Amino acid sequence: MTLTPQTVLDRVHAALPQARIELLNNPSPSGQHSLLVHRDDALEVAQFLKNDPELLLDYASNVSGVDYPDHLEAVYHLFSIAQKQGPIVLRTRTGDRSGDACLPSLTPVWKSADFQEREAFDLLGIRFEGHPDLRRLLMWDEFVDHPLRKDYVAPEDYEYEPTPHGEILAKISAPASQA
Amino acid sequence: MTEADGAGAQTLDVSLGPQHPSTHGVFRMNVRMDGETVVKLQPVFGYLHRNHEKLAEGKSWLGSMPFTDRLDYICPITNNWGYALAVEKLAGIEVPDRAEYIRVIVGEMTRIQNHTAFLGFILGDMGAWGSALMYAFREREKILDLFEGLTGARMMANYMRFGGVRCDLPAGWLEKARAYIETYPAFLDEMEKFLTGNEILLSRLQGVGVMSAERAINGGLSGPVLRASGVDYDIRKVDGYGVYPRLKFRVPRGTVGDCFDRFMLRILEIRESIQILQQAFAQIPQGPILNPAVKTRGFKPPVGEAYGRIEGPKGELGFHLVSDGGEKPYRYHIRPPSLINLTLLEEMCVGTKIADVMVILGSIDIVLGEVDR
Amino acid sequence: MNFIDLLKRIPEICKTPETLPLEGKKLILDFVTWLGSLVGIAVPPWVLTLVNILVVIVAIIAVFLIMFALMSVWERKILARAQNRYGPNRVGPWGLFQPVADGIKMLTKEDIVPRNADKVVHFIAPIVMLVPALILPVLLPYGRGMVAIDLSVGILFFFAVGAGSEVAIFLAGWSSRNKYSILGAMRAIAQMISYELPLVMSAVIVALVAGTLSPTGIVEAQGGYQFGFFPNWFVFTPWGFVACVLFYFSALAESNRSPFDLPEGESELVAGHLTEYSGFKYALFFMAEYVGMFAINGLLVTLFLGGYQAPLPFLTFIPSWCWFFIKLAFLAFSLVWVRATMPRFRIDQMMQFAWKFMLPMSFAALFSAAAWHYAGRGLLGWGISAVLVAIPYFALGYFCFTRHHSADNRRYLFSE
Amino acid sequence: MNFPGSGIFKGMVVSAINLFGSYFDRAHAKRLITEQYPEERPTLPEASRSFPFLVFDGDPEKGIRCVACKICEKECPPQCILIEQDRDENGKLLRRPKVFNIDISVCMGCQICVESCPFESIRMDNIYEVSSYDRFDSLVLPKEKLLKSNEYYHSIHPTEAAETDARIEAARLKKEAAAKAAAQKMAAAKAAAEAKAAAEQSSQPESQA
Repeated sequence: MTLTPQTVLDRVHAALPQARIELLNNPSPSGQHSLLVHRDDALEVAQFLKNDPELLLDYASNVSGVDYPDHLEAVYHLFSIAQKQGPIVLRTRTGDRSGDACLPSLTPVWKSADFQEREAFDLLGIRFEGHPDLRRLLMWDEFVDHPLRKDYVAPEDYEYEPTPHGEILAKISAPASQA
Repeated sequence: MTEADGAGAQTLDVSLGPQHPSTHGVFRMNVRMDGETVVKLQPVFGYLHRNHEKLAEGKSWLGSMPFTDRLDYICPITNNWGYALAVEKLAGIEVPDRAEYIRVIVGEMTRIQNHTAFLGFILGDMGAWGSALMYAFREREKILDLFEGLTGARMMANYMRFGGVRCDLPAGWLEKARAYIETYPAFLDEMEKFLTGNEILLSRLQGVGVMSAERAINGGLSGPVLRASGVDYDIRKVDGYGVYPRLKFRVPRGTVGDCFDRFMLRILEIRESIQILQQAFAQIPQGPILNPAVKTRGFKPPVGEAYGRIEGPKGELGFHLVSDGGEKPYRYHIRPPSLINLTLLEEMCVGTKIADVMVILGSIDIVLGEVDR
Repeated sequence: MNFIDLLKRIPEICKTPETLPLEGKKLILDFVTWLGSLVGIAVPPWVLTLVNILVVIVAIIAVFLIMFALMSVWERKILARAQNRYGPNRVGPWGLFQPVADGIKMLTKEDIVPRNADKVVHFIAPIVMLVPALILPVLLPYGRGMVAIDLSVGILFFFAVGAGSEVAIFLAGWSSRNKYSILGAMRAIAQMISYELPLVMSAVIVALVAGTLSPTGIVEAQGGYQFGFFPNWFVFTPWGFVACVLFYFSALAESNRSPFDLPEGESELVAGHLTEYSGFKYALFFMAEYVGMFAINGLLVTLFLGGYQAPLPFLTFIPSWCWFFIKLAFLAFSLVWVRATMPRFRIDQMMQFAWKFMLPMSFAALFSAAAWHYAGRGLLGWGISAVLVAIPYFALGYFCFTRHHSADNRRYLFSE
Repeated sequence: MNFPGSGIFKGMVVSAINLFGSYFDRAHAKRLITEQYPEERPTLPEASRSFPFLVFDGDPEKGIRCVACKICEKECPPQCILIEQDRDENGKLLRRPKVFNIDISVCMGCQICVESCPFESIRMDNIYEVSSYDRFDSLVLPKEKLLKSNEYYHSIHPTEAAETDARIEAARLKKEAAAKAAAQKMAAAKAAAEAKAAAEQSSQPESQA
């Protein structure tokens, strides 16, 4: 069967009628429409997508976190190696951007999500519940903020590369005590 | 030296890296060893983290193109291609035929030089004193010279553009490239004679780091590492991007899934790439190299998102791009094959000797610029 | 006796290059006697003995250190050429002064001692390493009648002293307080003890056949030519060839050369026991390794390659001591050549190779040598002993290696 | 022929071939490809690029093509260009740069400034011996060091330079033609207007008066 978001959606609806899942339209010419799953049902749906003999989406290629003004999203690009089809785009949404930035981890289903979920946690602050080893991936453990968020403000003197342009030049030529 | 927690055995915790001769850069592994046998291995990343994705959000769409050169700096041109492909999907840009052929030519040459360099690197990881590495680099150098003649830079090519390539082939370049590629099988034969029969190499590679097909798929391995485990999955065939459907080539796959299969698969892939190149040299048409509809300055793709991927030399190189219709990407995410191929590193390494860890790491073929971005 | 007479002897000595070193030594002794007569005293015999010893020591150390210096640049040159590079060619003509530059660099580098190191042991380890290495060359016969100390149990003494370097490597590895160092030291001990066995076994065969443990005696036993042109070297007998190859590989392992450089194992253990050494101490280790390597290959020349004997009868006009060094240079070249070709063993494979392959093969060579001896040391014995080493070689090769690893048993599938 | 150890033997043969072969093929540079750098210099291919420079025609002061539009400053991915527009004595902005700095220790030679420049004024150089002990003085190239003549550009990238010149020439011709056409049109319009005025004058002389 040809895997399109619509066929996958129908199949999921047929098997898991209680799962809250909807089709999100992608206006770009790429036409990669995505399936938005409610986070409480995500693990169940993921298990189904991977194991269903018609779908066999056994390969979670890409996992990326996206920061939207009022929520964070984890986007999974799923492929079926058995059927050589894809991508099916699966998204889960957090409740908000701070206190409720939790999503279920899909690493138990697709091991390949391991590092990329850690990366999304590190850079965007999405807490993946059920992840076997949720630590920062790229930034160091003592780092406090999440640099890929849109509201992240980088400290100015942070590993700066001294360039002779403008105020940075003035800053480095000024005595250290004033800086 | 620490006592293992409750294990009762004397174990040794060693931090291999970030400064270590054979971690291919600033990769670090926290290894717990029982004697010389690895019982636990934890990769640590981030020593080369440059915030590539954050930087891209502050640049124009085209402005990220030179930065993709610096992802996997062994094969910058395929990185260019992956990004260009993703943006073309996002904005629905057509690419002229000649440009697609040029892309295939430079992309396959990149694959050849990456795999050749791999042969040298893995021998270095096995402790050979650099002979194989120097032979590999000797040939790689010649390909890089061809790249310099075409793109102006040996490594940091910055060659692809949305909807084509930046400049046309200079006069005589195609002949030079064709003549050079004709000499390649001879070099490869010599390399195989030098390496594949060597008893020490066989005993170092065979049976080491075995990975089953099922685990390889679940762990997201891609590229030669995935195919060595016996999975028939090549994005050039599956997605059929570019003009690959018009070219005849075979996809090799292994049967055991150990380091030796990964090693041999690279050699087999080089041979297939040579086939592809010869066809591409013969078929390349005349014509424009850039879609004239694409603007250099102020390029704005429509709102939406796209995931574009290519079969890079190291595996599936994907770009997930989200556009809000502006001059800058809203979100720019890279699926780096080097990083995700490391997911199963611990599974491969536990129970092997410390020297095998280096070989397994070498057989995965990572570049830290891409792992940490 | 006067000075002019001494000077006149120099061209005379030079006329017979065969005995040049020995006559040169005598000349120096006579020069000392003349010096004594100059100030009007008879030189006491103990002074002459002392001068005799000193001359030999200085000569051996000088020769081996010059060889070390030349080897360090030559090795890099060969390795570079095997890798299609130029190698050092900037310091002096053809890079010949590279060792001088290296020496200056090494001497001017900071001598770093880790804070937690055992400072005393860390300090003495390079010395413990160098001393046995410098004792070894004393035992080798460099030419006819040219051996510093002609011990009747020379081979035994050689191995006894040579084992001292293992202690030094362990001292170095343990005292550095570095995990890589201790791992390297443990590997070094395991490796050296394992390879000591085939090393000694293959030397024992030669000692049995030659009927002596004296290096000079062994070389003399290889004198003369079969059929008037074929040298009687032990390497040209089947058992001798096998023993020679075994000795060669054991010697590689003993001197930590590639592909047995596991203690240093730079791709996994950074530099093994040398990780925490720098500057002059590192240079001492380096020097000791090379001098030890020359010594053990000198022993190989003595045992199997006919020592100072010329390979063909009409080549005897070249002095015997030249032949020794020519053979040594050839061996040194082959060491670099091996290094340019091979990857490194893994620790367990290396142990397997020693215990499952090399040790049985050395026993096979022993039996083969016995068969050769009792079949009359002729062509018949040659054939029997060839069979006796060939069968175990192929059997062991199959059971230890080919059964497990082969490039031919792999299949690769292709999909269009 | 396969016996235990034959693989190693074959490998030794290959390394020996390379060892001795490297002495004999300096001429066709198949094996020994190293260039002895300070004595031997590479012949750079025409496409070779390193850092940007500014092209001028004829006189470095008057012939500078750059009009300080700051497009390259904006497009430069690593932000290594600094431009200040020149002003005349009255404070009026002039179409030429007063300051044009490129920090080549930051520049990554990506050529995006070249592509984005609409005035064909910034081009890629192929110098490569630029190392220095000083971070700022010699690696931040000011306008004076960046300015290089069009002849120099022709000497390093002849094909590209010829194309550029042809484009400029075509643009100039087009502009001239446009100007000519505009002038003609204007003249025609003027003539027509004059004629019309004259006609009007002649037809309605009384109203003019």
